Amino acid sequence: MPGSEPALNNYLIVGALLFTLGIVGFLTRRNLIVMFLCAELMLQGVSVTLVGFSGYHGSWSGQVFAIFSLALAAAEAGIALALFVVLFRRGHSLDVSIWQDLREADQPPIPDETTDDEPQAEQVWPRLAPAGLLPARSPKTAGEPFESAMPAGAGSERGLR
Amino acid sequence: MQPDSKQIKWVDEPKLGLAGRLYLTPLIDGLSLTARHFFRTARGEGFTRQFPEERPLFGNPLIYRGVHRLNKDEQGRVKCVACFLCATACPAHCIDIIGTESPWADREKYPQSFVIDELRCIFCGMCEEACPVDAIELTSLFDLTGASREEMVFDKEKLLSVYDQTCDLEPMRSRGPAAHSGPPPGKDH
Amino acid sequence: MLAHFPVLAASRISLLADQFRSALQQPHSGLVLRSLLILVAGGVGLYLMLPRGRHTGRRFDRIIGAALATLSLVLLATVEIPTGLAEVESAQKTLLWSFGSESKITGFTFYALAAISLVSAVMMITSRNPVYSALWFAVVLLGNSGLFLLQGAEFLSAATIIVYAGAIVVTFLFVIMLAQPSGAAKYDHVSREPLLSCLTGLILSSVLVGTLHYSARLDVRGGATETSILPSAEIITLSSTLPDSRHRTDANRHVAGLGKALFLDHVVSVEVIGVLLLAAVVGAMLIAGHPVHAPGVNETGRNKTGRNDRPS
Amino acid sequence: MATITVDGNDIQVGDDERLNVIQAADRAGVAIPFYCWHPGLSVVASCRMCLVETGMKNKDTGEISMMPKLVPACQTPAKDGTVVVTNSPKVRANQNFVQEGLLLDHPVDCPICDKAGECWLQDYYFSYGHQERRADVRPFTSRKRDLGEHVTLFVDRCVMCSRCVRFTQEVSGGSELLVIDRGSHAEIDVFPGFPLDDQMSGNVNDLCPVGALCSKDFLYQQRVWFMEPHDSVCTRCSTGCSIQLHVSQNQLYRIQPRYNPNANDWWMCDIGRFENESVRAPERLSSIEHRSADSKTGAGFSNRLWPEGLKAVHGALSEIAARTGGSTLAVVLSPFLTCEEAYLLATYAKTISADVVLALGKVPVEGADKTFKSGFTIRAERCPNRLGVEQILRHFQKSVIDWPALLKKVEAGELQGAYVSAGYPVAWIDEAEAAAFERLSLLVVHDILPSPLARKAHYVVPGVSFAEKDGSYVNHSGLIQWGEWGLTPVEGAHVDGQTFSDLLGRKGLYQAASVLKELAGIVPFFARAADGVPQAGLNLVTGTEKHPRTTALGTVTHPLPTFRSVGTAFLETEAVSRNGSNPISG
Amino acid sequence: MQVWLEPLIKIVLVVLATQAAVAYLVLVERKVAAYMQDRLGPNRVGPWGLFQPIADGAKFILKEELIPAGADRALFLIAPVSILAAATLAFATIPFGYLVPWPGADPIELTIAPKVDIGLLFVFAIGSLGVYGVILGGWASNNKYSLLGGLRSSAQLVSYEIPLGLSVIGVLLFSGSLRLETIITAQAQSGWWWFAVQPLGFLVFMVSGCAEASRLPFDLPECEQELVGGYHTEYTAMKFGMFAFAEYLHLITVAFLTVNLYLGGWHLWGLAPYADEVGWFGAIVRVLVLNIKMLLVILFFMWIRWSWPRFRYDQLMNIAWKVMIPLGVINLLVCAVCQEFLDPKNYLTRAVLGWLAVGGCVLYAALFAHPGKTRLKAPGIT
Repeated sequence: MPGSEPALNNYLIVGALLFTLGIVGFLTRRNLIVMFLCAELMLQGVSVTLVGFSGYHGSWSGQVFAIFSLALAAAEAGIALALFVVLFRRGHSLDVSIWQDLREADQPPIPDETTDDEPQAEQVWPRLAPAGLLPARSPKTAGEPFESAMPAGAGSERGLR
Repeated sequence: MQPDSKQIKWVDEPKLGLAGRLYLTPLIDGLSLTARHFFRTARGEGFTRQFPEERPLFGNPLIYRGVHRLNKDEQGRVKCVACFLCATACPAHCIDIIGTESPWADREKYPQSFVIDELRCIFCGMCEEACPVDAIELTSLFDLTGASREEMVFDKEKLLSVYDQTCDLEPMRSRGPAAHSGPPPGKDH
Repeated sequence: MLAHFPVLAASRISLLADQFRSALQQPHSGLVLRSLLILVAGGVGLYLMLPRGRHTGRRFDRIIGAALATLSLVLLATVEIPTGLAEVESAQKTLLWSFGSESKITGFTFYALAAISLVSAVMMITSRNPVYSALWFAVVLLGNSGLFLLQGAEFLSAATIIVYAGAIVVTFLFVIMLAQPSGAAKYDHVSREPLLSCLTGLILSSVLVGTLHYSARLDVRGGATETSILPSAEIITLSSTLPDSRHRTDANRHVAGLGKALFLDHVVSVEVIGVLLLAAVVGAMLIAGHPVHAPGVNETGRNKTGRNDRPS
Repeated sequence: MATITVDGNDIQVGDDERLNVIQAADRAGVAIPFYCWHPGLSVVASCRMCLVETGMKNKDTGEISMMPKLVPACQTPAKDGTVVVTNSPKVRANQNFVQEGLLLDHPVDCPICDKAGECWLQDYYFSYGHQERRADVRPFTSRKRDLGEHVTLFVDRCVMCSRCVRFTQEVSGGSELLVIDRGSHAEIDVFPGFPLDDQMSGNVNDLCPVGALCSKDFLYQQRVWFMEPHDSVCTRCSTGCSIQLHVSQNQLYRIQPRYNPNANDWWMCDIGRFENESVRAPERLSSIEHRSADSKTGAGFSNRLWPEGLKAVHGALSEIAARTGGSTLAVVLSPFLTCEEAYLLATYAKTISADVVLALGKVPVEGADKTFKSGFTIRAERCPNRLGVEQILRHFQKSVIDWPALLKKVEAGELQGAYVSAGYPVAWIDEAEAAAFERLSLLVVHDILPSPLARKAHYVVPGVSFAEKDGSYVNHSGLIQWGEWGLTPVEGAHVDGQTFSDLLGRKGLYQAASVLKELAGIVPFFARAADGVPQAGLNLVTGTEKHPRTTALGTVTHPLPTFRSVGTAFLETEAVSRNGSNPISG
Repeated sequence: MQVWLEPLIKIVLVVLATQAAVAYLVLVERKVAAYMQDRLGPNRVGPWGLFQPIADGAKFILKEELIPAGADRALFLIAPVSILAAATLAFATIPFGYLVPWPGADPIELTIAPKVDIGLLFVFAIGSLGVYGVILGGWASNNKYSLLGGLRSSAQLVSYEIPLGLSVIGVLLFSGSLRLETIITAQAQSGWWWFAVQPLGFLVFMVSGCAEASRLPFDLPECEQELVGGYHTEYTAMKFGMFAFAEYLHLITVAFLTVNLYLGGWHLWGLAPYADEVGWFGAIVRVLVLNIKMLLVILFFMWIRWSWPRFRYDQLMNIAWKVMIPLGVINLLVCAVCQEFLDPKNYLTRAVLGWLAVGGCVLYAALFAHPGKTRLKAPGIT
């Protein structure tokens, strides 16, 4: 029966918004992997749209195309990850900006915004319990009974005489 | 070391037979072994001893090296003369002594504090060997546990109380006098 | 002169507001304006939420941005945007919300799933930590697979989770965790041209949403009466006359039906995509399987002053 | 040259040298055991341990005529042609009997004897004694006797070598100790009412070869084999005795003199030996403190925040110099600083501004010089390094501004800020003097103990005592000596040299030896010390000094690792503790 | 009966039953382990240690909750919850019986969500979400060992999903459905359990299932000797308890799947009444048969655990990619050929073909595969 499911338009709008968010993320983020995730987000938006159409028309084709996009995404992910790994090995960073030397020869580089390092929070590391305890020492304690027993002057002898 | 070094002796991998290559026989061997043990224990032929109820038996408790004790002399005073020889002999540096003038007329020096870190101790018995007055001995108490590190650091009182606990069961190795026995107190030359 | 300025400004503002209000009342421009306003709120919120430099002092931005984005999402579902057609009035009142004869549970489920997808997508592109980005993307996938399920695409929903969430995102997490074990790096704290990007997104979404909504007037299943000048509407109208197979007789043979569609109607595409996957596997191994011999970088890739004197 | 034959080996001895047989044998690398002989005391030949066979070699015929009886090696001069035999059965038998006779009377209470581990009876017992005790008589009584403030006599353990008696007669001159009774009843004692309490009494403890005389200060404190020795210099007067710090588990247990013919011979005074509470005093300053002008309570910089604290100090000093001119800032170099530290501090002062006033810290004087019979002197000037600091001051600003002059400047209001380094082990300034500094707008005090001045300071920088730092001191005669650290600084305090080096902005750890090299290159007075300071020091004024002779066994060094080499080492470094570094306690 | 009441009762039943089962399976595991190692196992709390699980549970709850200083708090807390949730959710489509008569209504199916067309796929999908708990727990702990454990275990789980999926395709071909009830019914109707018909698939499924449940020959995620405990090194108290629970739930899931897919489910010749027969006696017998089979499979996993040593990580991966996947493909090939060319009722020929495939693989392994091929070679030996 028509109208028992949310109308097609809703799916299309969700798909469109996902696609747009993917584009925005792709344009703004600099991390290679996040950029790629944003591209996948765009694919997801498309998939939502396709499935919406499929449901609307009751034909399998939309789902079939969504499955194709899924397979495509998998292939893409494999290649992209391999590329990222190689790029990371060379550049020690996932930042796209370090690959600006791939631009055309006559183009100026785009200066990228940088930021300061995050201030490191002062960490208070816990102290482990000591392995063993040493008794408290006072170098003078040992002499005390002796001295108190000693009368004024010398020649006094403790004990047996 | 390089792989072609003369010092390396290369041993060829043992050649596996058909069954070995399949890994099947070892796998079945493993399964049958555990099954055998399972049923043996299930028949009640296990080796486990129920510890707190069944105490383990020592051949000779006098040569067992368990918790330390500080022996007392006939008058109930600590026998130790704070000579530090046990601390010197200790390979684990777990003994810490503070010596001082003794309050008794027939003794020069005695331990004001005598501390053994039982956690650090390796129970080698060297302290017992080193002691010239047989003051420190290792008992057959083996189930030494504690809830904190501090608790496992035994001070003089605790070590003496170990003696009180074990003196009936395990007599002192020697009942002789302390390191040197002078003439009875009160007599001059 | 200066003393009059506030009065002037106030009067000018009230005049503008009046004009705006009246514009909203208009059937056509009101529709466009309302959807545009909602999207602008979302765009500004997104702009504020995007990472821009250090944390300090930006907490407020993020909160306001999140509030704006949420507001826009709520508005998407609540603000009534009349389509102007009596017969679709009941089916489509707001951009995202349609209560008609359908069951409320389905509607709520759809809205919840769509909200999960959209919120997670926003969080994904605004998270500083790439690990969080990947996780939010996994949540997007869960929401989407829920949407698929709602549309009866059971196999696709399970496949999305298995392939996307279970494998692709996990391998991405893998790479992130190995490359940046501590989470966010410096370059994750700055975004590139956030304003322009948001503007781009705004324009794109306005066009898409506006067009869709406009064409939705014609979305009366089985009874499109008006002709439209918009091609998309035509397409929709045309395709809506296609034979409707949504009432499947064999509801339990969903996978079988999909399989038939895949391997009978689209068999060439399936083969092509299979070859593509194989090529991708081989390519990935070729690309990543080789040690890098960049100048100054040894095999482990750690030491820039690595030993170069080794005979190669 | 005289030729002497020891156990078949000929050695040459200069004509003007007057050696006894023990010394001559030592040059030949032969150790002759002895108890009563001491190179710094007269010879009595009472212990009979050193009996050897001697004879004369006829120069022309080469014929040797041996004396029929054994003679004490300590009392027999070594002449040209003397032949000494130290390992004949006869000699061995004598050593055996002497050892047995001594041990017969000895309680053998080694486990509780403080001398155990450095006791000659023990050592000789292993080398020369019977391996069994043939008589089981135990005639001892375990008596002990107070001889004075620092000395206890364990009567039974005495072997009657009379070294202590001779010491009080010949070196310290007080003649407090005497031998009472006769024969086998002889004992050491003091006359009733006249205890052994002069300021050199501690030396008899070192002199005693057995455990009879024990220091009350050290009694039962620690076993000697646990302690590791560190060569240092006494800072309690300008004599600058060479000493050893005996340290175990980062605790200073005792101080003993070490032989230095240029400074203290074998001796040291009781002040330097016993009065070192300041080294581990609980009230030691332990954090950089900044005290605001009004409250004077101040917030401390914890150990972790040292760099910040030093930055603040440096900022305050530079600010004063920039605001009111360099000449209003005074930097006071304490005579307790080592030469290296004084040099670094002066250099630092001059980097703030070339006009900074450098002054010599207060030189504490107590009474007059006290000279003992042997010539050993306790100086009235109770600081180790006035001469060295003065030389550095002269180099940096030509004239020496001493403490009274500085006080005058302060009172006259010529100064706005001052950096006062101190490090005095005792109270050194009274309220009245300290009050003068109240007018300064910045006062930095670098000290080890709280003092009236430190209470008035705006910044307090904790320093370390002499036992905790490396460095050289120049004594009253111009002898520069090297002291090494034996203890780690108290928690929160930094080595002074490190502090100054940090203030100077130098990177890395402060290495006193390399700073001394640098100093020797810059200040001509120290030029001779460029290659380091030998154990007996260098006299920078006269340019001549004695160095302990190189024996046949090699240069006499310490710590002496084994007993075999110990025998010869006694000759030169009598009072040196003979414990090797104990691998266990280390 | 209310629409929501029936699933609710089933959910409560299944959740309680699985929790109790986990608790007592731990006891059984400890007992089995002890017996195999000539010990006695827990015997202090209650008779034969029967209250040990309760004591363990109390201990889990009462222990101190620790969160490491450098940990990512949110993810650290989410990880155990997510893995437990995923493990529990997987029971939604797993049947634990067949039909129970209900007076005045249709008979009740003993599955929380019956008639789900993609039942098996759902289990796999939810199971694959369990990886998140592992990888997040490892990463959020901010501990090298945890991270390594998390990474290698997630790699393992992802890798073994492929042979797991491949192996069941044969079953799907023979049964013609993804619904677990249908698969059991297909076995019951044919009288053949699929393990006898496609032994290769059964082998691959058992091995991969063992790896998916992180049981011992494949317990690389938490190998104590190498990684201090893997991804849950930093977890204490109930959070650790959740991980442990989830692990056992995975084991139960795998055991259920094994029984349902290959061992005939509730079917037992002669004993369990024929499908679709609705009666109380039959229902109870079917539940008993199914669960006893499941218990036997779990006991077998326990037996394996204490009998065989753990694989090295490279061996683990090699087994997944170089052994299990090809075997799964061969199995699929045999099944597809059978399905296409053989009479649908001719299961004997299928079984013969399946065992022939096993024999062929064994022969190939024995003759041509060289296990020690990757060892270090002495120089000069080629």
